[in-house]
Amino acid sequence: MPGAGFFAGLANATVNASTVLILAGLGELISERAGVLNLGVEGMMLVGALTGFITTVITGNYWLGLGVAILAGGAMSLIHAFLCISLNSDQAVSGIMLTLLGTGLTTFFGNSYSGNSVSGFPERTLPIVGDLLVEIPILGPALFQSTVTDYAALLLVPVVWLFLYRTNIGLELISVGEDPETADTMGVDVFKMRYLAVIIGGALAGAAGAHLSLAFNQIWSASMTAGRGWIAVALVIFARWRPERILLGAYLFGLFNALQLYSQALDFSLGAGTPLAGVLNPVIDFVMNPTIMSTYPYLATLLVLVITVIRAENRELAQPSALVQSYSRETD
Amino acid sequence: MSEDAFVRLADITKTFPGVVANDEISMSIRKGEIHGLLGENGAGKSTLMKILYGLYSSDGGDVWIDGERAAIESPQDAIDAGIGMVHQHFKLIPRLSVAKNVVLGMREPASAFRADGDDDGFVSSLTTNRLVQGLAARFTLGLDVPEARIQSLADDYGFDIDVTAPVWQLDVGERQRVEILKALYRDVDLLILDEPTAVLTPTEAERLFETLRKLSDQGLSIIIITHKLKEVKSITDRVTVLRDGSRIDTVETADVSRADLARMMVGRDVLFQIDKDEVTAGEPVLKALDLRTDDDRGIEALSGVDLTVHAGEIVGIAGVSGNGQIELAESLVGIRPVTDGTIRIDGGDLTGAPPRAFIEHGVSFVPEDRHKHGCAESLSVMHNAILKGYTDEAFGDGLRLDYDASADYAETLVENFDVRGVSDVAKMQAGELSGGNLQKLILAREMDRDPKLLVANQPTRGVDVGAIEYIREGLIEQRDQGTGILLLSENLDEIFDLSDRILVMYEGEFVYEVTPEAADRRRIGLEMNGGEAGGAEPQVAVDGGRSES
Amino acid sequence: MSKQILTRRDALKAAGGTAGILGLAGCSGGSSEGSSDSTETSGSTETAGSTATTSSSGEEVNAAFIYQAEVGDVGWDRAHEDARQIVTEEYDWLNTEFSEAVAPGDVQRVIEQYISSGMDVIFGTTFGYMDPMANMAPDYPDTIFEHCSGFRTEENMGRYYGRLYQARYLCGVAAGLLTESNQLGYVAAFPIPELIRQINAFVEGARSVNPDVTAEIRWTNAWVDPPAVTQAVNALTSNGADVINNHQTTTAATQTAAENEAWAFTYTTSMAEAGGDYYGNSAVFNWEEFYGPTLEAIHEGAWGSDAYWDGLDAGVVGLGDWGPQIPDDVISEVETVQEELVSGDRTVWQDTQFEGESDSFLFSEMQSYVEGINGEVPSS
Amino acid sequence: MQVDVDLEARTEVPRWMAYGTPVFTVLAALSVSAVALAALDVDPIAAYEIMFVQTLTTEFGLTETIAKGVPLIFTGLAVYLPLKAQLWNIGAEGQLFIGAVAGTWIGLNVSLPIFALLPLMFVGAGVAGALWVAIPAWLRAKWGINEIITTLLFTFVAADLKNYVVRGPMQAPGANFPQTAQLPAAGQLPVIPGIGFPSGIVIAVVFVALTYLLVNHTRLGYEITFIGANDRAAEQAGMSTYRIYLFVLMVGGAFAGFAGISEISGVQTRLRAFFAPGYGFTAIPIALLGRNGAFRVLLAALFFAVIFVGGSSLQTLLSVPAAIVDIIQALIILFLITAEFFKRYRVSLSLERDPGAEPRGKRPEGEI
Repeated sequence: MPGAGFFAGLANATVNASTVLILAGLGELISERAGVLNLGVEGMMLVGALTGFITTVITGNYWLGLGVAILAGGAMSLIHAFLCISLNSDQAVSGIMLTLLGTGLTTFFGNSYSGNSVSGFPERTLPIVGDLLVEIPILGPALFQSTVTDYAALLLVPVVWLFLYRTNIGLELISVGEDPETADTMGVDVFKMRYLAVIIGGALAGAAGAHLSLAFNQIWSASMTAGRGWIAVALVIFARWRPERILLGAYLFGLFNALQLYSQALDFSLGAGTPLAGVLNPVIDFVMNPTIMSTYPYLATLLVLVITVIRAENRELAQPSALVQSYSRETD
Repeated sequence: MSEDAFVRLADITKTFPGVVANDEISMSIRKGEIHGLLGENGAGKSTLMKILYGLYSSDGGDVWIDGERAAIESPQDAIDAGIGMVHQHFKLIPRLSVAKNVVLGMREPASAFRADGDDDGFVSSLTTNRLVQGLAARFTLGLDVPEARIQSLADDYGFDIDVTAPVWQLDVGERQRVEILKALYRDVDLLILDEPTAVLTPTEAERLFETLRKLSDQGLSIIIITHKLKEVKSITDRVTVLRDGSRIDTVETADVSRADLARMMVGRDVLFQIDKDEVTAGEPVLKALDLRTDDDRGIEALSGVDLTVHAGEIVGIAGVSGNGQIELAESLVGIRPVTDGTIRIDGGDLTGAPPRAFIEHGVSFVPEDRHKHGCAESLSVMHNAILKGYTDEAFGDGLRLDYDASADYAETLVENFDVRGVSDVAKMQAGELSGGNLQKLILAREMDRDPKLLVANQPTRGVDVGAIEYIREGLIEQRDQGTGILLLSENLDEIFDLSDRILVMYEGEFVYEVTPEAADRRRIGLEMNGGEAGGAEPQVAVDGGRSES
Repeated sequence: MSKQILTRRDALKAAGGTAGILGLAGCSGGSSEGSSDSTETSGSTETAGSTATTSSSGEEVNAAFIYQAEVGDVGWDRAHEDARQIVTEEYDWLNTEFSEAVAPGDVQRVIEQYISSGMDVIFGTTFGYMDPMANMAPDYPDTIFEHCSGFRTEENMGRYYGRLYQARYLCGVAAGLLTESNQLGYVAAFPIPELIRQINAFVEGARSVNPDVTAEIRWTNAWVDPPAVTQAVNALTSNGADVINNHQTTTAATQTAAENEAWAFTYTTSMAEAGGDYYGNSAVFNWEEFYGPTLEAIHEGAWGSDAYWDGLDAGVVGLGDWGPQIPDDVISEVETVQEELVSGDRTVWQDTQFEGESDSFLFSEMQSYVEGINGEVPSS
Repeated sequence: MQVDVDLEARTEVPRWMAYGTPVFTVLAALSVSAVALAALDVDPIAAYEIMFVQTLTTEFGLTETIAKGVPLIFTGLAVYLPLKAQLWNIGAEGQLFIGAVAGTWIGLNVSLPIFALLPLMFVGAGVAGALWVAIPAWLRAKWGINEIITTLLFTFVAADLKNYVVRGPMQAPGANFPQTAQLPAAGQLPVIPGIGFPSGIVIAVVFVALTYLLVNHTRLGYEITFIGANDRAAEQAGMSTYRIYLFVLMVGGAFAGFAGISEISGVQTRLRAFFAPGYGFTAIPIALLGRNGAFRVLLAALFFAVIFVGGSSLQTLLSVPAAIVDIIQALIILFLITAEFFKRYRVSLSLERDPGAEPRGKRPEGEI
């Protein structure tokens, strides 16, 4: 039966798997809070991952790599912003096509880098108190023996919360996602705010990509995001557009993801003498089959979403009212 | 123009495709005056004010403020110039608190960074640094000081509002007060109100007027857009009348009579008198007993209501908005589940039945918000015309829906009910119709079915004069044909003009019943506010609403 | 890697077409692991002698290569692409084209286009192309089809594969010698026979030199998902594994293993760079050892439909370069075992439940672990 | 002095513009792509000649375009119909998987002549696709749970389930390869005799026509349209959003199921574990470009098919890397969606002080 080591490993894997989702999810959340759906997260993550990687290969400086990744993700999202905000193009089509574009660009330009590795962000403990914190059983190493990007993702959750709910820019950003016309009459620059939100979203997607290629994996591999950008989009809905719930969702998803790999060593089948072993063992085999288990992160996310929505009181207030609505003064 | 003009509009021109909305309009506003902007819907009042507020830019003409030419290209410019506007459709964000709605766009920094911080020395020199101030304006948000100030403003003008409550919890009157607070908070010198009483009860309207008088006494200039002559007479100092995009005249209110104003506004003598025959009420078409239901927040909104409507009578429900009228109307047409009680329509028990059953039993409904509930703006006039009747055999057999027949039917409705501005019923979107014509279309659709019961909630709200006349006549005509009509209106004149019986609703119950002949307006005003005196002057003059237009 | 290629290419030149003929003899060599029964499956015909004359001797040969994925710098398609480049440079009578990212559902169109643009031979390198190629072959008798990793053949369609498990076995030998915890870890993609065969061979190799070794497998359910691979490696090393082998076309496993101070082995192409000091070796394909002779046979007009499944002896599989820290005695032990395998003194499956099984069984039916692997092949 | 962009909404779209703008924007996309092609030493003119002219003028190109178009038409409809009711079926790909699994199972396990077996396979695939989306549909209809997230998550689950059954219960006997046995001849869609087009196109066109009739000529279609335009008003008129949401999503699921089985039955002849054509995702732009009618969905699907087939030819005939083809495809669509904007607005650049970027157009409320 699993011991402390198993749970420590599981905790570590959960935290590790969640960082990329937190970063990309928070970015998507900011963009959607301003009313712009961005389905190009996957493509922006790939662009961030590759540009960060190439920069680090060339300069040897992973900080520079991260910076370039953030800029690249932001630049990519600028296309989305221009199409959706300035030209009122369809947000869903633009996003999906940017994912295709990002995949194509990174596959092409990343080709000659896919065997390389870099020495990226090392795992560190926090200064002064770090050594003590790592001693905490099970969770210590998971939370306090991490890369800078892991810490940054965690830190970003309260930062984004404060930004949205405790700053003027955040207030204006939310207002353009709720009712751009009203925001406009209050002197808020709707276009500027939406551009800002979309670019922050893209920049965070770029950072999420760089986390993969510079901290988590420290390699480049085509399509290395493997669908995580889509999970980030789903997480925002799961989180009902609240940053603190992004953390929850990312951990939940990460946990079930890790469970799939970590539980493969465990044998739950019943001994030959146990009653009903003949009936239960095929069921257990099915339930514990790795392919079946890889559906659990999705099912768990779904289940929690359903439960919270059904139990929530103000279902309608969750989604930004003007999500996916383009704005121009003429529609007054 | 007068020399003490505070704001001067000079030769403002604005055209929309096919329409000259403002044709070289000039007017001036004095400091501390209440200035009425009077005109029918479509006369160009809102357009002119939207230009002044920076929402539209003019094709020609200038705005002068305090003797200087002002370039107002956005609402922010207007705000900076000291202009505030309370829009007819409130510009509030329901999810945010009152305070956040008020300070939105003001960039109030956290209190530590406020310029009026009283500790001096190093800390103060740091916090008053320009860069720090700039950052603080963006990356902090201080609500303590603003909340206190909003609260004290609210107290000054007798607004009972919790500044930390989210706006979605407030009723219409409260929301309007938030809108006024938004302007006051910005220390405006000129406040524009676009049809501010459209959503208010007489008592609330009077409270609003008191507030406005107080504000003008303090030197604030106020423009009220309205088409109600009574209001103009009772509150304004001067009035500018617009018609068809042109300014007809600007006069001292005291110098003119209502009849003069009406003539200036409409361009002809207005006679609005409803010929209402006595009709003996028939069998009851609606019998509701001990009706209870909740509002959207799950709070009880109807607390045991008994109501009977007979064939051929109009029952008017008066009341301040938010006292359960919407819930009553919605439960009587089957779209809001009742928690208790029974509903019988034309003898059949329809308690708990789906909306379709109500429709099939001859219930028609004109919802309060025609855009949200009454139509699909993005669909054609035809689509909207057959909304209630699309299952009828006349529109095809079996699964098939005959759009040719539907179009013919829509044409007939448009013609018979004088819906204007429709070129092709199958192509023109309902949303492109003006408010009055859209309402006429909805009423046409509901009345053309010869319903047993018609529930009409605020049928003439936000509708221009001509249409109001038409709609009211239509309701009477329908009554004469034997339809039982339940009329919910916050316009007391309308209630008096049309109803055979009047019920006053307060906090989810009927508190008073009377016939219009026997009614005392003062008493009704009191009952609408829970029967307490509350300083309710009978703001409706004895000669009544006839002259409203 | 480069050193080995040079030697192979020298050998290629020296042997001329002979190597190809030998290669085509395939299964009859002493290297064959299974008993020499027919590898025929699913009613495929194997007429080793029949020849489809396409280009008579001396004419140019046009060959098209079709890959399922985009050619990256590592992995399955890269190995084929490297070989294509080698043979293209090698023979001045040879022109080659390639298409990447071709899904099985699209391959028929691509092949038709190649044929109409004058291609004499089509190499399809993924299992999913088998049916479309076998279905098309009779319709295009003048074109030669060669399909990698499947089991169907036609008059003008051959199939080919390499016994990569032999190289995995060699990696296992090294792993058995290197491990201190006696625990091996293996990150795998999907539980199909090809992967199970390689896992078994790897563990068998380790146990041949270190009977105490046990191994754990992690299935990631993806061919390419570097973060999942990293997680799997972490899971394995946290359970005590100090040698990791991997079956996903990414360098994530070698790189994460190195971070966790575990020896790393991998496959298809050499990944020494990512592994650093903890890199062991890679079981690699040297497809030019097949493409070269096959194309020469076509050039000579001597090609015949065949089922090619050769291994270490033909050089079509082998090891890459050793990592910098592997002790010399480990290397020399592995080389000894390699010689034994080539000479037939040792077979991979001796003393296992698979000893004496036919090639057909080894190729398509192996569905259980050898001793020493924890758990069972995921049932489905 | 500054450059100002002045926008003016058009009251009427000139005829040449309605058709000319998409063409113009596609040309703009191709010009941008031409730079990339030229950088790869590929003659752009030759490339586009191959990509479009050859694809559209040769029998081979047309046949392949139609073959590729069939599943795209079906998935396009699978997204289009729910979109009519303002629901987003992001998970057509998952419904396609499940439809493929069910249809293939029937094809392998039921012994019937072709005229009975093929319809049965399609029905089975459709029912399976419909049932697969039933849970997200119910969650949306009953609880208002966002269908974008649920259908997307269900797609990931469907992919794993498909991989599982293809390696397990449905794996071809004899060999342990992750694929089913080959469908019997009776379970394979034939080609149309004479012209050689895949017969799936006939079924697809029939369903396009049926969808057109449903949406444009039935009461149900009216309800769908009205609910899509204003669900609250529709409910007040007695329409059941519950029923309609279930209906459109489940019919959409059935269409996606058809896409799955048409691809297996018509092209692949057996289901493989790694079957993931992506048609369900491509369907989203297809449905959006074709949202004004089922026949436009058909055209949009065929347009995408041309891009795919033509793009693939670029690779085979000119050795353009696959990734570049992806990039060209993405650029074409990105440029195309800007066309709407230029149709709706007249843009003029001015170099003087702008009188205010004043958007004119829709008349303000209250104007006649």
